[in-house]
Amino acid sequence: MGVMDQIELPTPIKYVFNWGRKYSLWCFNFGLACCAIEFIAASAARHDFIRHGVIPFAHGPRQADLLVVSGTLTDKMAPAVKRLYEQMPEPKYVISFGSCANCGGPYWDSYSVTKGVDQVIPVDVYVPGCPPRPEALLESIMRLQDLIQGESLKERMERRRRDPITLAAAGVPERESTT
Amino acid sequence: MATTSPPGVGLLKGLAVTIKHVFSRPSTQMYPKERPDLPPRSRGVIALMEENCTVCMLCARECPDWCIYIDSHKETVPPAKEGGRARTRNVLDRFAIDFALCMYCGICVEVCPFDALWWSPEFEYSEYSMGLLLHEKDKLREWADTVPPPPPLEEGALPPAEVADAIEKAAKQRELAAAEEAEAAVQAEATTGAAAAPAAGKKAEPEIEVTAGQIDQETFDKLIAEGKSERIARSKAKAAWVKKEKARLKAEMEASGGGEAAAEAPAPKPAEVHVEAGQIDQETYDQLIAEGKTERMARAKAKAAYVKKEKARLRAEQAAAAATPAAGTPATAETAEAPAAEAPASGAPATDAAPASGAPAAKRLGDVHVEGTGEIDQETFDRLIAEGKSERIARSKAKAAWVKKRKQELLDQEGDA
Amino acid sequence: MIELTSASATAFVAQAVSVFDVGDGFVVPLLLKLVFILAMFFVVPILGGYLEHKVMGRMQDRRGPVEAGPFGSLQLVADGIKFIQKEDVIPRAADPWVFAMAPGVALVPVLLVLLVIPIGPGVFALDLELGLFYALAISSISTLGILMGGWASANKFSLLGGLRAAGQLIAYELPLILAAAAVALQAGTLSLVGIVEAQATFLIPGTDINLWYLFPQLLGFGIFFLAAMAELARPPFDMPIADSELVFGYMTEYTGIKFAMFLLTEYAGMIVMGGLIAVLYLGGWQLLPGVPLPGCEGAGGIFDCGWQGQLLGVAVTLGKMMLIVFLFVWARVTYPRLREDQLQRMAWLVLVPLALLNLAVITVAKVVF
Amino acid sequence: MTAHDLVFVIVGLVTAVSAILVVTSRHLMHAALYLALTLTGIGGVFLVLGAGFIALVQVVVYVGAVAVLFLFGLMLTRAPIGREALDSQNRGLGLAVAGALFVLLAALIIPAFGGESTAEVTGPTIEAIGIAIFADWVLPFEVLSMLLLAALIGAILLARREAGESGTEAEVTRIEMGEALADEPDRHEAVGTSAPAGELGAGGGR
Repeated sequence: MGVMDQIELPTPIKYVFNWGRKYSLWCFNFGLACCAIEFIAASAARHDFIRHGVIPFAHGPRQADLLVVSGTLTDKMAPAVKRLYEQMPEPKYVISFGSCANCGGPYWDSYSVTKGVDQVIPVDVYVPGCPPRPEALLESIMRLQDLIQGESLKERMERRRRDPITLAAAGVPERESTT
Repeated sequence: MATTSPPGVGLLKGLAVTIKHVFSRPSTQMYPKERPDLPPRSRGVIALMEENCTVCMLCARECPDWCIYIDSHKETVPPAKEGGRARTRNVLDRFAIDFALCMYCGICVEVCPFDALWWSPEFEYSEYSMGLLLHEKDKLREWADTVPPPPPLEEGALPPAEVADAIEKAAKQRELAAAEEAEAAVQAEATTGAAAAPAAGKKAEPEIEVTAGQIDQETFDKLIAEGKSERIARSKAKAAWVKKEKARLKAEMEASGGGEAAAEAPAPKPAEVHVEAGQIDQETYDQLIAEGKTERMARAKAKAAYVKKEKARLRAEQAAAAATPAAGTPATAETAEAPAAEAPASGAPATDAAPASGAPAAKRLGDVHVEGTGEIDQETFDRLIAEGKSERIARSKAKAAWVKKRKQELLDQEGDA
Repeated sequence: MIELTSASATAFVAQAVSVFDVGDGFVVPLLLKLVFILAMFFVVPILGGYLEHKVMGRMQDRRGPVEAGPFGSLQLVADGIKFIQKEDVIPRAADPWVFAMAPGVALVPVLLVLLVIPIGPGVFALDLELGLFYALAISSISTLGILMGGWASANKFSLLGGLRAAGQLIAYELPLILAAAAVALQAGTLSLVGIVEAQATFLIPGTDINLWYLFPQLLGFGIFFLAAMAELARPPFDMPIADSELVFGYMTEYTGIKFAMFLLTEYAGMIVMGGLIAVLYLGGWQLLPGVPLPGCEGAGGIFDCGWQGQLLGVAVTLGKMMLIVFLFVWARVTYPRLREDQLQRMAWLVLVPLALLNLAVITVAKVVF
Repeated sequence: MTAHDLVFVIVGLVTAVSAILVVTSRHLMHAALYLALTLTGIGGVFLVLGAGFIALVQVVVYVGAVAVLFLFGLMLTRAPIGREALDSQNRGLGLAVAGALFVLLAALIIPAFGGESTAEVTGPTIEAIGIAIFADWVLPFEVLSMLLLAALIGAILLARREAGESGTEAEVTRIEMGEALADEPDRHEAVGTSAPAGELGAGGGR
């Protein structure tokens, strides 16, 4: 960080840097419900996402690059997720794993459930499913890697500075529905 | 740990366990290269056959998450006959499922009375934005192309009741149609015969089953060039391949045995294939004349044969043309019907052959009491084992077969007496 | 602290001027050696890390990294590139200077130890008379860095991790030094090159076959190996970073490049310990007991080598290092973490008495034979 | 000025500055860290003077053991995180002791070595040290080791707890608590202005 997000790097260097970020996603699992089991399955021998450079279970948020929120986020837990997210160093990425994390899922009208993690923290990739298959997580990781390979760190950080994290208090989540 | 072993042995045993795994094959599935082997009704994504939807709203109402959005309007259909009553029907405007919200319970698929909703095992549709997880009806329609055919019925199972009925009905109607055609040929008006194609006719061709395994490279390249995402291009290309393959198979089937195939898989099919019966099939005509038929009869039959052949040819052509995704509705409707026709096959339980032997006999069989003491019908057993069934299944089936045989014997004896 | 260590490094160079033959062509070989050592310092730990990933994967029925580079070989390179780009977070309550210097204080001593490890015939930066003592003394400075990091993070987990690390390192330093002392005693020298030479000339009576110190000092090897594992805080001795208890111990608050330096300390430490074990117990760059390296002459066929012999020697040493790393990983995958009291008990009640016994036996044998 | 002298000056300056910082630092942990730096610097000075063995002993004993134990003890007991402004108010006394020590050492060193301009920079070899310790000076060495052994045994004795000892210790605490209880009425009266004494008495001490 430091200068790297201030200046636009020359393309070859940017490519190498993006490549490094792409294949080194130390992953912090915020397992909140049943989806966490699928996440764990993805990290275990059969699916083994270390193949893709996702090092599972970074010990703490400080070493993590990727936060996977898997499960039902309750209003009581939301501050903890936000806090852990803020403890992660930039550049950081978030995968919302499963319907509950996407927008509350079956509990969308519950009094105690947050209607999606993206009300608390910005999300990069949404994985549908209840719970999604472990392969779905792998697919979303590859999608995230595509995103990382193509992105400009400068632009990302500018966007981050311009649009600070929106909170649930700001209103309903932004939906790009076509109605 | 046994108390007899000296200290440290346990530690060495642990090391032995881990080193053993270094030389064994890892159990990792290389996902992007290696696809998961999913059961055909895996709950991956919900597909919509728009043609089957009648906007009954059952799915939207039953959905526990309220994640199905349906809009429709009423349309007045002009009366079919002069002076008849105009009818209204619902036309689907919007059908959307929010997969960000969906809990994949499958209740919508269960309750749909017209088989408009299907499970597809596709699961690769994560998105960068949650809004994109709201799949509108065209997207849902695309998923329908990925719905695999139902697994084949267990060997010896009766076809599901609906299918059996349909086949029977189709056979009757075919006879009727043949007779009618013969008469209609007199007026040289075969169009009505084509229109009379029974709905059951569709159901009688589950032979054309194509599993979506490959993609149509041409379509794929084209879509990629159009700037579509790789994933969408792949799914469309897959659908195109399936379509092409079906068309090819159909064409092959019809080409393989002209009249015979036509009789087996009834040719009078979609009304779109319209053939003016103006000519006669000279070959058939000559043959019939040679057989000593009357000139009128031979002409009528030859005309019918011509219509049949011509239709087969046109359909084959159309199917080939429809292989591209841009093709019109006929081809789409055709593929949509394929799984729809097979629906009952998967739904109905594979019933045992026993009740098929006729109700009265079954009733009387049920009256007879046989004490099975572990005897099995060796013949059935051997047969099943030879077929590769597990020993346990073979044994239980063979036992059942023995009981049945024994009952039949007893009944026969009674009858003799 | 960094200035200090670099100052002592400069002092060593100054001493090298006096120790070595300051003749013509002195500067170029020294530069070459420095470049070589630096390259080793970055490449070999990456090699070790990759080995760890892969071996751990296979032992757990997985495949390990596959996508990054051919067969995932660039996984650690990608990690490094990523760490460069990460935000540098310094907690508000932390002591910024101590926090920033701690990874350096932990890492630089390991680099300095690499200077004296001979990895081939004539391939070493320094052949100090006190090589072994130097290696053990300098590596003890790393503890300071860990303590600094643990305290400066202003985090209770970090502090506990730092304390555990210090307690563990102090406890296991003793058996480590005692085991190494037995080797020095048998070899009659503290120079690491001298120890390799001594092993080349330590013959089975009546034959031409030499013996590595692994055989007479099997017990010492076991003690050294266990103590080295504990010094590096490798599982099953990873109480200082026990992730189920202390988040990440003294590294909890570290991000980006500083964290990478701590990580590199661990991997480079593995390499250093592997090199030390190879030199002390496995005959350094000797291919096999009694087999001289091709292209070499002189004592036991391990000196006066052409470039082929040197290259082969380097390969052999690296192979032995990797073997030790493999053993570390093997133990890591197999055994669960010890409890803190079990760890201290093992050091003080098992390893130290055994090391003393080993030392006594070797001394008696040395005097008698 | 040779490169050798330059290195000596640098190392000496670092050592001296850090030594001054040890006593002027207002933060206990910083002072301890500066002490570690000073001790390492002294090791560096030994090294530059050609006494490699002594330098390494300095590092392993003072930095690796003493300084680490220092930090260890500080962290276990106080571990002051964040700002701290220690001041023992003993500047005058400290200055006087340091000045007196400086005068004493200077008075000894300058007459002893003042005449020689530069000493030869050749430290003794490890063999020479070994022979010196184990041949010429073996008796003092053994006496020293006996002293260390005695210290070790003393430490064990202090740390060791007899079988019944924990009980007596608990009793001691109880007595202390009893005394505290005896003190309590006074304290209650002290706070009695803000809260009823009876209520506090019911809540505390039992």
